[in-house]
Amino acid sequence: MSQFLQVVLSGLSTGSIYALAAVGFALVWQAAQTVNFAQGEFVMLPAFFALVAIHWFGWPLWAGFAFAMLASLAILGLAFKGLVVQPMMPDGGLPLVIATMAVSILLKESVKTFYGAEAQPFPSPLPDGTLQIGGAVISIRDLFDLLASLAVVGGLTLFLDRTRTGRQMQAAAQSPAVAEILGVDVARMTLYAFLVNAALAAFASFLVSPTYLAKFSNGESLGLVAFIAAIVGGFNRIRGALVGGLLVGVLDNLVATYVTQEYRAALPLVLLIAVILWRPQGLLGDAEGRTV
Amino acid sequence: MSSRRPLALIVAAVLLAVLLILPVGHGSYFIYLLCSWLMFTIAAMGLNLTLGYAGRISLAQASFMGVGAYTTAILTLHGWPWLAAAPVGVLLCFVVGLLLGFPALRVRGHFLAFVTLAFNTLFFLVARNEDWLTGGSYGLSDIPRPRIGPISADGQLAFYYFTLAVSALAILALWGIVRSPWGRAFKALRENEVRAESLGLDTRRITLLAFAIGSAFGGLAGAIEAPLVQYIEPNSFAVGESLKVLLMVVVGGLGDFWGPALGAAMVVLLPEALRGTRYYLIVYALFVIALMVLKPTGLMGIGKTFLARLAKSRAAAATEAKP
Amino acid sequence: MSLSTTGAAAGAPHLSVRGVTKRFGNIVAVDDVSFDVKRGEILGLIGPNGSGKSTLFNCILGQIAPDAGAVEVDGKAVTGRRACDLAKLGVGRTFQQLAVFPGLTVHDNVVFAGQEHEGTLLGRLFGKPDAGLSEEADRLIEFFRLSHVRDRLAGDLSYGQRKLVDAAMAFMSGPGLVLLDEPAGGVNLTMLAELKERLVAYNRERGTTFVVIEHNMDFVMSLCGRVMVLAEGRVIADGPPEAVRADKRVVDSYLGG
Amino acid sequence: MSRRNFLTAAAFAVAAIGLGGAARAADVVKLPCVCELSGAGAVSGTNYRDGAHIAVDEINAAGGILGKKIEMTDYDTQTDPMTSRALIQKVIDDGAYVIIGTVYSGSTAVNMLVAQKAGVPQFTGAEAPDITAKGNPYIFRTSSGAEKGVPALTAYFKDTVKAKKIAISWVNNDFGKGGHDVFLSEMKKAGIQVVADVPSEQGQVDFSADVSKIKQAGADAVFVYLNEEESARILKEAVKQGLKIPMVGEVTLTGQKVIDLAGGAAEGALAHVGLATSAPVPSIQAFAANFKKIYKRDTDHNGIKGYIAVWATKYVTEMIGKFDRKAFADKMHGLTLDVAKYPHMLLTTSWDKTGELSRESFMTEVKGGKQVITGTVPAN
Repeated sequence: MSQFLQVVLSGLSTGSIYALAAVGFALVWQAAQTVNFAQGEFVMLPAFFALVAIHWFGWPLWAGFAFAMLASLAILGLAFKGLVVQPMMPDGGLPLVIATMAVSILLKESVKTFYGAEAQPFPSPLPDGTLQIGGAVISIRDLFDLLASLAVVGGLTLFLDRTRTGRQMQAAAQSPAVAEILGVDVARMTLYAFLVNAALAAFASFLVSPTYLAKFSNGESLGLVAFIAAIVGGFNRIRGALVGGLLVGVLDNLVATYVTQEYRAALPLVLLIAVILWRPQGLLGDAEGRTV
Repeated sequence: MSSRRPLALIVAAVLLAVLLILPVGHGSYFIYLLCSWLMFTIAAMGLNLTLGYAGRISLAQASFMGVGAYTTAILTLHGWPWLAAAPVGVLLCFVVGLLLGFPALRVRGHFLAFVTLAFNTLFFLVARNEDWLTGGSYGLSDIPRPRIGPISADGQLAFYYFTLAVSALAILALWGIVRSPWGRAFKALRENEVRAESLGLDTRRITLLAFAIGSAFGGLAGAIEAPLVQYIEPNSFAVGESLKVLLMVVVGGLGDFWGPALGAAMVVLLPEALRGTRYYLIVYALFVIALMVLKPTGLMGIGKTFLARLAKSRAAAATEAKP
Repeated sequence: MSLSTTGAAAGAPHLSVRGVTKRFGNIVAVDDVSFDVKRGEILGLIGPNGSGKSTLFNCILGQIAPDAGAVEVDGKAVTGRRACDLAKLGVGRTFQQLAVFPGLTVHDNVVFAGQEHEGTLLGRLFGKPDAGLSEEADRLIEFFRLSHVRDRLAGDLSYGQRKLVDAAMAFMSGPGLVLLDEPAGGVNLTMLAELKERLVAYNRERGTTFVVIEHNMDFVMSLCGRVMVLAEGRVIADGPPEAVRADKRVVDSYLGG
Repeated sequence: MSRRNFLTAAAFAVAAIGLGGAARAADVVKLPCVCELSGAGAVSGTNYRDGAHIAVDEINAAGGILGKKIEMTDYDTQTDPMTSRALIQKVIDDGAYVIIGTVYSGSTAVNMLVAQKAGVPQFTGAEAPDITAKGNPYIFRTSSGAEKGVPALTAYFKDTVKAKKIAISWVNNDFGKGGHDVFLSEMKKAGIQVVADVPSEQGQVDFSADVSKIKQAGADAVFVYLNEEESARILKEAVKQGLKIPMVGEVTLTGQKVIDLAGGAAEGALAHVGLATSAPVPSIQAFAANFKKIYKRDTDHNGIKGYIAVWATKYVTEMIGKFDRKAFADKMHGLTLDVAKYPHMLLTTSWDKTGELSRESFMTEVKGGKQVITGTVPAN
């Protein structure tokens, strides 16, 4: 029983990281109707912005995080949208998908070439301690990851539902033409979606890197899991992405513990195929309404 | 317009002649690169049929190369001749491709992309975990090269000509398919499925066929890869390789018959051209982004625009010269 | 200039619709609609926007499955059959939204429209590239006066030209029954006259039966021998154009609806 | 297709042919370095290359080999066996004297066939058992294979830990599988029961299931055969879940990189290390310090492997007195390079008939955030 609790708790904390990446992925999907194949790298990169600030510029920890957040907003939000997505928006489709794949190669190779190929330890402002919960152990960091993700997703949902800007963003994502007529600045709302995605990616990066270390190739598996989480949960709902992320994290651990280690990576994929074929709107998604 | 056909034939013959002479005097590395270019061209042309012509995305082409390669490797290691083993692999890919086509009847676009991507990853896991069949992560080595009658394709040059012959036949077959009514049906499916169905096209059947045929070409590429590298292991058929083949198709020019050959040439040869710079992957990625942003029709699109401009300026020059 | 139907074989109606009903959620798009179309007849189908005309077409043509009712072509039950099977029974159609293949040439568009009707799948793979239809397609292209754009991509043509291509495709397999969904929409006057003339000629020469959805009243009234009016999913009038034009309910449904 | 398409394709094809040519240099000896500079093996490959370049610079500064300067060009296999094979082919075409690389076993297993066929000696960094088991007379290791390294631990498990039940955590790729298979057969011979056999994915981030399985199985010790960052992750997870049994690895587990990454969690980890940068040998420590001075970072044992590969090439060539690949390979078999006479070998090193290497190795433990040598295992 304590083993069960242990792997479920650990799975929840890992899943919360997936969820953050998945939420951003869903936002970009909504705003630009594109699959961002570089989403994993978006989570990998901000940690290196912080490392550059801390180790190269010699800045303190908080300044490093602030710098990484700003750099992410500028590069993963502004530049990505302005230089890659925006020019291709009218046609979009496959060339855009290919372009995001190239972005993923670009980010990976740049980090490797200009910072290093090896995994890097990453500082955390959080203490190292652990908590005992009914025979299972959870580290304070894991618990914080989980709570922080819940808070972010909750806050984002409130923002989208309760604020004027949030509602405008939803309208712009659902039906750009109608929103335009109603006086919504669709271009601006799309930009907001990309900025929120960049901020979420940076946040996820800060959470994940102390435990999983910073490495140029970290995005490869993370990106795929984020897609799976978003689709399984239902990418037209933010809490769908959250549930999808947690579900994948927990199921992965349960399968590894009780069924098979060799095929642990297979279960999320089978789940993905099943959801796409029988419930393409996702477990929590609506069939018709494309709300964020 | 039938006047085009003899010219096309002449160009094809010249191209073939160039490919026949090309390796002479070059080292075996260059010949090896040519072989892998031909192999990727076949795989990419197959994907182009599914994606470029029929408009159904597949991110699983590497797994079909894997099915073809493993089948060929296992059978030839058991003493089968390549000529018997490769068709089995290709046929198997045809059948598996047919099955993978079923999701395409239900979902489109990004969803289909993810189903096929998931399939590719599942294939990788099976290839790695089922040691008894695939050799697991050690892979299969010492795969024999084909021998047809008394002629052995063991040497680098001999194997090149073997690959060239197989590729030429495969491309000819694909050419036949594309210009037959099937080719028209694939394009009709891509452009407007509902309309195609209302004109009597059984869109389900043609969708499945688009997958099956595209996959079979992937299988053939795999059947060449096994004796080319003489060693196969799961990582050669992972999702990343599928994305590489997709890149070839789109960079070359989606839905253009010769685009994949060009795209494959770029992906295989560019590292050569940029060798020596530490930044070649960065340069490569930037190039692809720029190409997609500025010219989504790919290299063939650039070539066509260029030729069209040339023709126009020539025509303009001709009219100017007249009076 | 009203047209009478050409004398065709008696017996079963060419198209028979019995009690077809289709609901979307709480909305009844098509409500218990029944009618027959005689061979060689030109039936106009009119009604305000949202009255269920296109849904009715889609139910007849197997694009969507009706919740209730039956459709017969030449006395054969075809309810719920797939569109491609109907095409093989000699039912052609055009679409409200433009439905040509923009990436194919006009010639290829028209050849494709005929190629799936004869022979087997494998036969088509190993047969001639044009499936032996090139000349017939050219005749039809000529008939619709499109010869000058034969080798252009359909996507590069003007709207009116594409409408003609669309129509040519519907006739390529020599269908006995053609359902036209707003053929006149967005077509300029010259082109419209041409289209009508072609349809009439087709009807006269081959006895082809037409069902035409159209908003352009002049077009409908001058083309069709019989007009049926749909409002809120129901048939509210059915008869010769003059009678329908005078029907009070029709006037109400357009003005009041 | 239209003729325009044909012409376009033809034009590009002709342009591509232009890339084919290559120039030849004159009075140098070519030691190409074919390594994993990108992809999964980038860390190992980069260290291997950089170590090799230190040796090249030293040798060239001292007059080269038999008076010829070494020319070392780097080739990136992208950790792809097929590419590695092509590149080995290329360097042979370009007149390689001896090939330095590759490091990954999967790649080496393929490309060594090409070098063998052409009769070009090759120094690999690979540690999988089957590399030297195939009777290839041109392949030479630069560190002991897993079939030598893992058995060195058997005595430790049997005599020091007195383990009855043991667990293994290994990375499910060709590297991990090599160690795993040798380990299972060793434990069988030693009569120790393997109670948990836990494979993990390369790049796996969550080791909670792995550790909880090991914990549940009640093992007396666990053998960890993972790459650096996965090693660090499992060490952290073990501390978190309170797994209090010896964690024992081969080569990587006590490396400086793992200590940096795992922090305090690495304390007490044990490993058998064939070539450690912290070995109590002055020449090795001097090399490690020199490496850090040049490249501003620490190297793992792969840096040493690349370094001795190049030096061995010089020593052996000068022994035979000519640039003769066949004679070189023949001389290597059964050769011992004594460090007293050949100081740049760093440790006395011997190669047997199969190209397998043997030399002194060490038992290490992480104490106070440093890798400490706790014992020496003689050459076997």
